[in-house]
Amino acid sequence: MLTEYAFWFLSFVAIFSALAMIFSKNPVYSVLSLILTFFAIAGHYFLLNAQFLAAVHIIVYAGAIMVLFLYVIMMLNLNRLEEDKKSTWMKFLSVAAGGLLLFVLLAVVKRTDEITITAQAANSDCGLVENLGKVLYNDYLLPFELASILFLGAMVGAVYLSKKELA
Amino acid sequence: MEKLVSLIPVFPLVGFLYIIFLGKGLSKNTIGAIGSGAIFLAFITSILVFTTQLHGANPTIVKVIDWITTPKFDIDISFIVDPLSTIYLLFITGVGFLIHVYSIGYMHEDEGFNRFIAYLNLFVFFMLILVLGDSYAMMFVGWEGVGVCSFMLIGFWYKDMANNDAAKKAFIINRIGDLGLILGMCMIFFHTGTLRYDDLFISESAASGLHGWDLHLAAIFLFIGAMGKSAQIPLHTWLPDAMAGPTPVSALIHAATMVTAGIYMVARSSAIFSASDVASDVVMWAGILTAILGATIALTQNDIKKVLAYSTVSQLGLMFTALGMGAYSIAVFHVITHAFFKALLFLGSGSVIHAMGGEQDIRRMGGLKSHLPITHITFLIGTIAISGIPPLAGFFSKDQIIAVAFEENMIMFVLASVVSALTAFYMFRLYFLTFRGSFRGTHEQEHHLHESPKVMTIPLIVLAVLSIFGGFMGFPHAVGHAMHVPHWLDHFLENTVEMEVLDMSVGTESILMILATVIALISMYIAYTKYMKNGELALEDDEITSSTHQTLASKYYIDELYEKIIRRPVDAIAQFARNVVEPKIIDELVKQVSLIPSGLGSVAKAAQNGKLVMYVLAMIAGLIILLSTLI
Amino acid sequence: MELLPNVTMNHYLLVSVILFVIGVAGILFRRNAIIMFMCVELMLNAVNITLVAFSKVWGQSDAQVFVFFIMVVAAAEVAVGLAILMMLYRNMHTTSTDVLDKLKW
Amino acid sequence: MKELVITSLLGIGVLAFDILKLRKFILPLIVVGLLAVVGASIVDWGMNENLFGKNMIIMDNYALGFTSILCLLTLAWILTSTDYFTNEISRTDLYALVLFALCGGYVMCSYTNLVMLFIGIEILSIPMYVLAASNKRDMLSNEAGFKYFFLGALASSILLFGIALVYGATGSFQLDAIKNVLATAGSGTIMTAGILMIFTGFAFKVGIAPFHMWTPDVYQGAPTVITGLMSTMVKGAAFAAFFRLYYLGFTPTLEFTASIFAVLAGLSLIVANVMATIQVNAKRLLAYSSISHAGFMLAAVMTADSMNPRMLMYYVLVYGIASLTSFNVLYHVSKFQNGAEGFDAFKGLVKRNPVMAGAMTLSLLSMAGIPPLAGFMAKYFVISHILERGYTWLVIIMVLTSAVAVYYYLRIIVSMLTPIENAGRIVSTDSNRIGLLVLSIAMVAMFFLAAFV
Repeated sequence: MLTEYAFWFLSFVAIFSALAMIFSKNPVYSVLSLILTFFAIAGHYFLLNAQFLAAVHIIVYAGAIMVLFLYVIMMLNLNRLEEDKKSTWMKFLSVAAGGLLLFVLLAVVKRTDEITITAQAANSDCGLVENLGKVLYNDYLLPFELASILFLGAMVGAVYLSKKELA
Repeated sequence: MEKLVSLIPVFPLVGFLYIIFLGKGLSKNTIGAIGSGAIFLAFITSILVFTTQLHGANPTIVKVIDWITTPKFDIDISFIVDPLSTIYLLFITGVGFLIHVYSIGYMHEDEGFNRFIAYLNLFVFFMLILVLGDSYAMMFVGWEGVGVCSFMLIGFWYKDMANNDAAKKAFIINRIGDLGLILGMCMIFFHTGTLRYDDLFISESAASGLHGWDLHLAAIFLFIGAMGKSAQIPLHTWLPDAMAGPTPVSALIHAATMVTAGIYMVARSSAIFSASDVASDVVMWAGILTAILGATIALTQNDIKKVLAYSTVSQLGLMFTALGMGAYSIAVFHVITHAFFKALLFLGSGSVIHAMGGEQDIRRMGGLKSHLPITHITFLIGTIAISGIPPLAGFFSKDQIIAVAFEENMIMFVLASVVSALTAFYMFRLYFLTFRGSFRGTHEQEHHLHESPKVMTIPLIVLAVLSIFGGFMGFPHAVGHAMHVPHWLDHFLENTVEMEVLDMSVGTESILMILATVIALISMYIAYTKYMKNGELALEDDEITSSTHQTLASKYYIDELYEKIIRRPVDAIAQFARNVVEPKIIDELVKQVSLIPSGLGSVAKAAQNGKLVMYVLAMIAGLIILLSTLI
Repeated sequence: MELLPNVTMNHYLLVSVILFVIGVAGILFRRNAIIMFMCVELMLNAVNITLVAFSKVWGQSDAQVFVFFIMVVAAAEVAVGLAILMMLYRNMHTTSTDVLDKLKW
Repeated sequence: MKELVITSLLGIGVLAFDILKLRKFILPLIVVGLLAVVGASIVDWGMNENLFGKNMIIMDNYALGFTSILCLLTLAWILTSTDYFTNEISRTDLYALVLFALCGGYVMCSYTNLVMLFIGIEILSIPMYVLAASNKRDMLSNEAGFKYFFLGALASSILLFGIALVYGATGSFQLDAIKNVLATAGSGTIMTAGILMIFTGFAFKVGIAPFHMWTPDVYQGAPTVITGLMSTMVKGAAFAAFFRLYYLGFTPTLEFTASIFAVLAGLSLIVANVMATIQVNAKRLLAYSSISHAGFMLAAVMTADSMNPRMLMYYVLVYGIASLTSFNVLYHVSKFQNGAEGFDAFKGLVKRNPVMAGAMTLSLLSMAGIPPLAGFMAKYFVISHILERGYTWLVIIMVLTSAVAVYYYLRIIVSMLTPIENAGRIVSTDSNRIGLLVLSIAMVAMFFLAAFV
């Protein structure tokens, strides 16, 4: 019963702070709201028996990625953003697009009854670190290695873009 | 023997490659010898292949290589040997050879000589592919190839912007035609599952899979292709402009061979066309209208090559009229005789232009008879032949078109006779103004007048002989039957194309022949009185207009214009077709059509406004639409 | 398909879709590059929730491993994205995407 | 597998050589390395190597064929534009980025698992974002880089949502497992929604209307040399992945999705060709032309169940060669005229650099699909398969838009033929000249080699 309340609470927090993120005028608040969303999502992971993932999620997102955002905002000194200029019909189009997307996606995903599990009974241990490790270092060894190429590429690229021209 | 056919296109291709890649250090004569030698070898081989078809039609498919194999559909490179293709082979390589030889003399001083001979070889190669291919797909390859060659040769003197424009125009208008051909091919393929003549017409008649409006549409699309290549209304406008190319090009491509590709295609598809009365009527009417338009415009042109160009348009129109009436073999007959005398006339005009130092305006010529004896005689023969005076080649073929018209459709008969009369008139006008009377050019030009070298006159003589005797291959049926002279060509083509059997008594046919001759002679006499008796005055004389006015029945809306044309000969080149039909109607139409994309473009432009949010919106909208198909 | 007492797969998909759409709406509403960028991160996390929920449904670790890879990619994207953003700021002195309309039509 | 290892080591090697001040050896190293990759693919041919037996990637003939094609296109690209990289020291870094991107391309044509697909796409895309923005002081390049990056990230997240839904419906990321589920249980709403969202992500990557709008902007803004790479290697890899997805995995859904593909292919053809006719900038024009080719290739994907993948390879190679050539010539032409990219920049090119003018003419005509150039056969293969499917209307759109395309390609050709006064020669390096000649010959030769496809 407690978990059920936890689900509703975390969902509410996640959605509310996500909304706060997009509506806040101050980008620092936006970042903080997003971090709050991420914490709520981590809570969901915890509820879903993905404890290790929840920890990694907090470390990577809240600890690294969002700090990077915050760092950039501080460095550019963007305390307040200039007002966005938007025409009315553009606003209308945005609302319409968002609303319609929500509508069609909800219409689609409500059909979970179609998912028929034939394989095995739910294995609640799948989120444990040893199971994850086995899968990652056995089946997913190749993508794991390839991630290093991805990072190397991103790193070279980021350095290339950031370094001063030697002109 | 039939296997030799695969060698025929190889000769010009090798010639082309050799001249382009290895021809740099060679002398012009060597290049000329290689170029014309290649065509000559092709000609000899063609004769050998032709002999296999002489005794009874015996269509053979010679497979060279498997080319593309896709499920349900494969194309090989293979050639068809049958009477229709071999007879085309003969005159393409034969006339082509003569024109190559002639070009050696004509282009000798040009710095682009090597390039010119190489292009001519390439052209012959593609033309051979066009007629030899055993399917519409192969024909299309040749079709596009000759188009490209024509484009390169019209713009041969590319330093002059006008030539480039003419080349571009020819290319673009031809693309419109090609579109028709592609659509036609698609329809045929869609309904029959094959593009090979063998399956369509010969061994099993897959063409019968087409019927009703599918058939009509397919035939009309094919005909649109033919319209582009063979310069029929309203796609005819490129041909006169194409005269910007060197004269041998006009002779080879724009009179004797490439422009007759449309006729070839319709004759090849005779089974389709004869099954579709709608398409046949379209062909017939487009043909006769083109014939009249071409002939009337030719009356007023003062550029020697333009007269011949409009005359070509007009003659092609007559051929299509014959096709439309179902007389496929007679159209092919006219193609052949026309190739002889029109090549002769063009080469003769080239010889005149050569002698005049590049002058093309017949008002500044005259009296060339004594200076250019061989050119004069051969040109006269060509003129008589095209005018339809017996017993020269043009008489037989044109008379048979008129005879068919008499049987089939009286309107066509009258119109074709009028075209025939106009032809005789403008051709003799051309002849008199050029060769008779006294010289009207500058002294310097007069001083330089000279007969062309042998390398140019010999082809003229050969073509003149062909123009005289070429007509006997198709001696009129009834009269011929009475005189025991067979209509050789009809027998030859019997099993290849659909036949129109003329059921005509000897008397009717003789009367028609005499009538045609009389019409031609009267026209000739009118031209004579107008341009010889009254001498130079004829050029600007108003009075004679009225008599010409009488001759051309007032049915034609073009008459009024004709008045103006005679009154203002200086502006003669800027004429009806060029002033009204072309810029106002056709160009305007093209312009209007081109507005469609720019109209659509401005809508798309509004979305593509550079704003990121707009692009995101487009993506999300796309996603929403995709997903909404699920609800 | 109950994942928690009285909480089914549907509920998780609902949360995920709402977060995903909030991300899209944020991109459409805001002109600031940094905020728009954060919205993309939010969308990625919406996907992650779905994956983890499905992982529980199917009792497999694969989807959770995939979430790791998504985090890896997100980190790499952030590194490059912020580098591009900094460069943009150096040249244009703003983080508003409204100025980015030199390329059009 | 060797291919991946060689190329990634090559990328690292380039970085190392750069640090060790051995810059002049970088180019030979890359050439040798890439040739080794082609050699390795030939050695591996037919072996269906499946690394560790885990079904992450399988180096089947499909993968090896595309690997060699991508590798050869990249090699040709590097050899024809060496001057771009040697002019400025810092640009040698870009070589490493290209090689890393190439690794992503290999993964994209050999994956058998949706996780690998996603990682492959990202390995390819992230260096491309940087390359698009690589002209750091040029505002347009910045703008292009940002738009490409941002929309790319958005498309990735949509793609991911799709993958998540497909996983939810099938419980596996493996293509064969998904195919089994689809074949036995059919596709429900969630499954189809996932497939459509994956499709959206792909449609973005390859530039299919209405997800194409970044294409002209990014192609125009990115440095021309980079655009050349984007329209050849990147587009080729994206289509390889796209086709593979429907060839190995989603085949049973084609019945349902084919009509969507057809509509979007038709839309792309119309939008791209209409927009191309109103362009004044040659680079942007070529970008629109690439969208119209994407329409053709999408039509090829539509017939993934009946079409021989070699035909798609042929299309990718033929279009890659033509577009590589045209962007390369454009790069040199605009480089010598202060970055001018209008049609006027091409004036008198016949005289100023005949090799470039010839190669450009051939490439444009090949893209227009005029025989005897390879582009004709490429389009022909697609059209013949579409006809078989009964999408006559799509074929009509293809033919009509091709006719329109001739119009705008001819504008460039005519411009090249127009003489101008006192124009200097456009100089090019030896490797560029040889490269363009080889590419030109390939464009004609491949027309006749179509028999072996």
